[in-house]
Amino acid sequence: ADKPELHMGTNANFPPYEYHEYVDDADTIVGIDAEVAAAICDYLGYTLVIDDMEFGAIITAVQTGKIDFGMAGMTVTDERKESVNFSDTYATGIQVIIVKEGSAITTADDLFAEGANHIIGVQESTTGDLYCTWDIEDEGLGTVDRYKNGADAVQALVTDKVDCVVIDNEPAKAFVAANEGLIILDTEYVTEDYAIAIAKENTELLEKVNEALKALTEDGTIPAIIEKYIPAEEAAE
Amino acid sequence: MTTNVLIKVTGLEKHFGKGENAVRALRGVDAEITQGEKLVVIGPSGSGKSTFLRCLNRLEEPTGGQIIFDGVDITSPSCDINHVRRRMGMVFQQFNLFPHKTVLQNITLAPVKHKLMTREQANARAMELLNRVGLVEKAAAYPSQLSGGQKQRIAIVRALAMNPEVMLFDEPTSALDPEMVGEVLQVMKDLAREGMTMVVVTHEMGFAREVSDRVMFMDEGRIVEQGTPGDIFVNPQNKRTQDFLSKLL
Amino acid sequence: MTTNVLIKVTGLEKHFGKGENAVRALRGVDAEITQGEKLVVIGPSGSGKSTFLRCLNRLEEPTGGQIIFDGVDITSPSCDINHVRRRMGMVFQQFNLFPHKTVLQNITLAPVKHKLMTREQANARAMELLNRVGLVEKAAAYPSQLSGGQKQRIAIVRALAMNPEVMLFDEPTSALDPEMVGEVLQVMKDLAREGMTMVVVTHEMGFAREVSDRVMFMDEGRIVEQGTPGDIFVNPQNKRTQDFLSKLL
Amino acid sequence: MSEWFDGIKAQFILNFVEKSRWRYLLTGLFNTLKITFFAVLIGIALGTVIAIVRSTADRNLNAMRHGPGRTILSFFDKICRLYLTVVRGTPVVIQLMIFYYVIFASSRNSVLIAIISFGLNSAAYVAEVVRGGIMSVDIGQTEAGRSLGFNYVQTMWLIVVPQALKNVLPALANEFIVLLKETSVAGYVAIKDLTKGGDIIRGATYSPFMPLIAVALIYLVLVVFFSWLVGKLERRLRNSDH
Amino acid sequence: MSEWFDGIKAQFILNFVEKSRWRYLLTGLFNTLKITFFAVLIGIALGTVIAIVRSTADRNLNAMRHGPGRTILSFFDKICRLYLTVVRGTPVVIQLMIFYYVIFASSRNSVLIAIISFGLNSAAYVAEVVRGGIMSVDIGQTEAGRSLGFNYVQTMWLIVVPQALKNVLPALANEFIVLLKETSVAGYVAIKDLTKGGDIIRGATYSPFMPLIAVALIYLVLVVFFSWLVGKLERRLRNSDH
Ligand SMILES: Nc1ncnc2c1ncn2[C@@H]1O[C@H](COP(=O)(O)OP(=O)(O)OP(=O)(O)O)[C@@H](O)[C@H]1O
Ligand SMILES: Nc1ncnc2c1ncn2[C@@H]1O[C@H](COP(=O)(O)OP(=O)(O)OP(=O)(O)O)[C@@H](O)[C@H]1O
Ligand SMILES: [Mg+2]
Ligand SMILES: [Mg+2]
Repeated sequence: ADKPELHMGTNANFPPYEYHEYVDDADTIVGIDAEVAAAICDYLGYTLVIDDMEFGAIITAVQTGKIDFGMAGMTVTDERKESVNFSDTYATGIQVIIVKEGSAITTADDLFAEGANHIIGVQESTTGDLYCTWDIEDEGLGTVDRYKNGADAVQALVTDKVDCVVIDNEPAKAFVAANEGLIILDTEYVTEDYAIAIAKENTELLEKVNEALKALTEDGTIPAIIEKYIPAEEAAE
Repeated sequence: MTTNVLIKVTGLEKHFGKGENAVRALRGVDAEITQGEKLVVIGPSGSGKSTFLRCLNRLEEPTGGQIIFDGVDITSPSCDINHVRRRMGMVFQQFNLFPHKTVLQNITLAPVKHKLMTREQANARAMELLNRVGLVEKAAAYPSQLSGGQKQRIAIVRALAMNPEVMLFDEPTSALDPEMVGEVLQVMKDLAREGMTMVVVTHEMGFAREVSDRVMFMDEGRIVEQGTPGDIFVNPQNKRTQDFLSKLL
Repeated sequence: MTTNVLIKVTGLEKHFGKGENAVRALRGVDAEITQGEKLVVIGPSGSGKSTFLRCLNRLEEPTGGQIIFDGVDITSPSCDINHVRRRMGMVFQQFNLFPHKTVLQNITLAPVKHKLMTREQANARAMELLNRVGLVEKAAAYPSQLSGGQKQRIAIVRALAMNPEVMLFDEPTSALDPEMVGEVLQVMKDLAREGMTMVVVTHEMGFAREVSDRVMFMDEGRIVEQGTPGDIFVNPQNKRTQDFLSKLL
Repeated sequence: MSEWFDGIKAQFILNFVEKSRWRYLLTGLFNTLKITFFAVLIGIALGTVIAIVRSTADRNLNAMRHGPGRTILSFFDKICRLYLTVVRGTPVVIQLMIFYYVIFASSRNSVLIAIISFGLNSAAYVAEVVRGGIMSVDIGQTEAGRSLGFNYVQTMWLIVVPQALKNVLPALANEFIVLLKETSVAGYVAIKDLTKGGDIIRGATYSPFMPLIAVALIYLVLVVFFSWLVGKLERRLRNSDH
Repeated sequence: MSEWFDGIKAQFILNFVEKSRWRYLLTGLFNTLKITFFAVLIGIALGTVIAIVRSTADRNLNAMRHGPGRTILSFFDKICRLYLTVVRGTPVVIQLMIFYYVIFASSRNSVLIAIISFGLNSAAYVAEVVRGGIMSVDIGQTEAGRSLGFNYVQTMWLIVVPQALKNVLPALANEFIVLLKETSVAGYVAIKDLTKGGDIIRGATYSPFMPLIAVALIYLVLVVFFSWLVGKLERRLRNSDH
């Protein structure tokens, strides 16, 4: 019990990677990231503490030392690498496009078509937000509406406030399952690697985390966690 | 002649408040005011003079009794009091000019909004009336730029602009500095001479003597005594009238 | 004997405001107040009586001149005026009791906070003083529950609780209903009899005659005339004093 | 020192110059002003109507005869009271979300939703201000209006309300300043106001300091400027009587 | 009708009963009350200090002799003015973000950050209220205090401020209600207040109506209840003189 604490920052409105659930009468953050982080801490001899914060605050919080690492289905990008170090990849994420059934948008290319003018819902500061901002809004091909969390963006799609939502594949599946009349387009927006963000100075922790990831992948712990949240038959589909 | 009666008041009652604490401001007042008559109402403070006057155009809602104006029962629920009021001018102690409007706008507002005249007609009529009271050059001024006497003269003009059939005055000179009382009384005298029916609550006994056809003395919500100025001022019959006048003169 | 002088005022000036519009409330006042003396200050409204009194404990900051209290120059910047004030009691026209504290708390607040007495000592002293002014039973009351005369007596007790060497009174009875003036004056007379040094601004000529050792007449910021009550009231020398007294008596 | 300055400069370029990020602030500012301005208009208009109903009821309901007029007035008075209680009893951001996700769920014009939502909120606060203004107009003004044959609504509209609004003009202008700050929560529902402009930059550059301070400074300048205008207006009104 | 009722019931179960989701509202409510309560305390404490400095400066600065006392007072007065301008010139949500992302960037206690941030904001508004209260205490009270040998600070502390605070007590209690609503933006920085509690449920169930209305109702009940308490307090104070 007197193991040192390791603080993880995340935005817990992002199933199945992290979300709130009452477990044994306590408000708990569960999900792939939460369990992988717990396994890493267990392996390294730390007690895990999860801080729920705005997604856009996580990188800053890592930089300032408010948290020891950030783990929020976070994609490695060059910009982010300028601010923090990233661990090895522990999962692969795909940014997909959710639309309403019968939508005029049928492939990712429709978003970039000449003269396209769609409203795209995203979660503020996620890679989906960044890519759409660069590829679409900055090119004058549409508007990006940035919501505080993915669920709000999906809610906006349901009520036709936006034409589509660009978001990570796994939460997208959860969202589509929960809302009738939504589909995920077959063409994905982009594929990317999820990794753990750690402060530049803290190379020691980075090495330890990488070591843990390697060991836990080899002994099957991490694949088991992913399998638990994303059953294989579903992943194959 | 009954056709001559412009206003007929019967059994007028006015209570403020309800139940035991009610103030009985008017306790059964009967009165007739004939066409062209100049009636002056006098009486001690709190006797109900203002209340009586304000009941005549229903600024105070009577609690009981009847008021017939030009053959119409204006206390009946079916009567459109707004139309009746257009035929009765009222002048207040505190002038009550509209401070956000110029003199001309004060005068023409009602005739124009009520579509009694076009704006041009109303303006012309206003200038004519202003000329009569010697205030033509104040047409574009705001009330705050006028003296008390000028304000009251404008208030009279504003009421006259509606071509009313009767003018009601509630102590029109009481709020004025003494040197301004004369100019307002002069306008009222001119008006009387032209034959306007007038009901005037005032403490100006000189005016009452000179102008009025009848003086009505009220006390405690009742008409105690009435008659010609000669009768009332020279030969008051009632003890209370005598008391009141002796204190005043 | 010079050792006898408790307060020595030299060339006291007080101006309110600056430059041309300054009000020159005191225009060079010289005065000596000896131990045990009862000085009454009279004069027309605006003559500077209050200003003079309030300069003595520097509630008003003098513009010029010097005030020596018990050998110490209290107008010098190095003087700790808060300590000096503890030795001077002040009673105001408007009582200025603290409304959020009981009578007892009003009286004991300063002695206890200044650590001059323990709370027990202060309470005992307060009850003794309350007994003297006949208000023991009001110890637990709040000021709002007292009459004006009672309030002023408590205010005097509050000042006395500090065991001051001089008491300053600024028209202590002017805000009282006439029937309460007597009870306050009685307390002041008792105090005088016990030998307290007192400076009293008042219009109560009876009190001045009976109690004071010296009467000082001020006008336009200057001491115009002073002397025993006999001299001043019976034989005023100065024209302005005569005028003032003739209007008053 | 020069190193520190270089750091600041680099931060500045990263946050505002690069990729023309300053434009997020500019469009955000524009939206903030737009929402504030139109919301204030709605607030004043609706607030005045509520104030008229409430003050009419307060003054006349007791003395009125029973009848349809009284019933109607009493009904509207109750509606207005309910409106005031509900709007003043809940946070504006909750109201905004209810408008965004529930009432106007299928509207895409989120700026318009914000305008309506903040406007309806503002109305509840403006109503109390205007009501005070109406109550401060001498009752003689109403009597003069009525005795000229105007009905109650005409008297209110032509005579009482213009004077009441003039009396409370500085307070209403101040409502603009209050709303300017209040609209900063519009980003809660993906509206691109000034605050959100800063958020977008922050999300892209991961440097919170510059964007937040820039946004704060812009608000500060706006508030100081408008407060100065309101002060001027107040002094002018005090010096004129009509 | 019964179908409609079944729908409502299903929605209710989904949003509040299933997975004990009502507990998000409960912990949120608890945090909201905690933040509001402590923020009000900070607001009143700091606001009172600012009010004392400002009113002391307003009353005495002109008449004071030149010297260190005057310089110090003038310095603190300027600081206070600057504080008031900045805090009242920027939206509370921006202040909250600056505290969250910049000033306390390395603190993990976000509820504490919210308390400090809302408290410092509230102080700027409380200061004006308390200053009014101080100015309304008769100057004779100060004179009586000074003539008993108390220095200025003692006089303020023992005599003037207690009376001033009593005079403005209802206004201060009202500040609690204002803050209660204002803290609803705490969710902007992921603090789990009442509003955020509703957001979490909404994020899990995708039905905006129920959670939003539930949150609004809770706020409404709180505000109505506390307003009633303030009204009671006001009536009681009016009936007692000390
Ligand atoms: N709005 C009101 N509410 C309650 N009582 C009123 C009201 N107006 C008048 N009264 C009362 O009715 C009585 C008659 O008042 P009224 O104003 O008619 O007297 P008055 O003869 O005009 O007196 P004055 O010479 O002072 O103007 C008084 O007792 C007065 O207090
Ligand atoms: N705080 C002040 N600011 C400006 N002028 C003042 C102030 N206090 C007193 N004065 C002026 O100083 C002059 C003397 O006032 P003071 O109060 O000493 O007169 P007083 O003799 O006590 O009169 P009273 O009998 O009316 O109390 C007056 O002209 C007064 O207007
Ligand atoms: Mg009258
Ligand atoms: Mg005096």
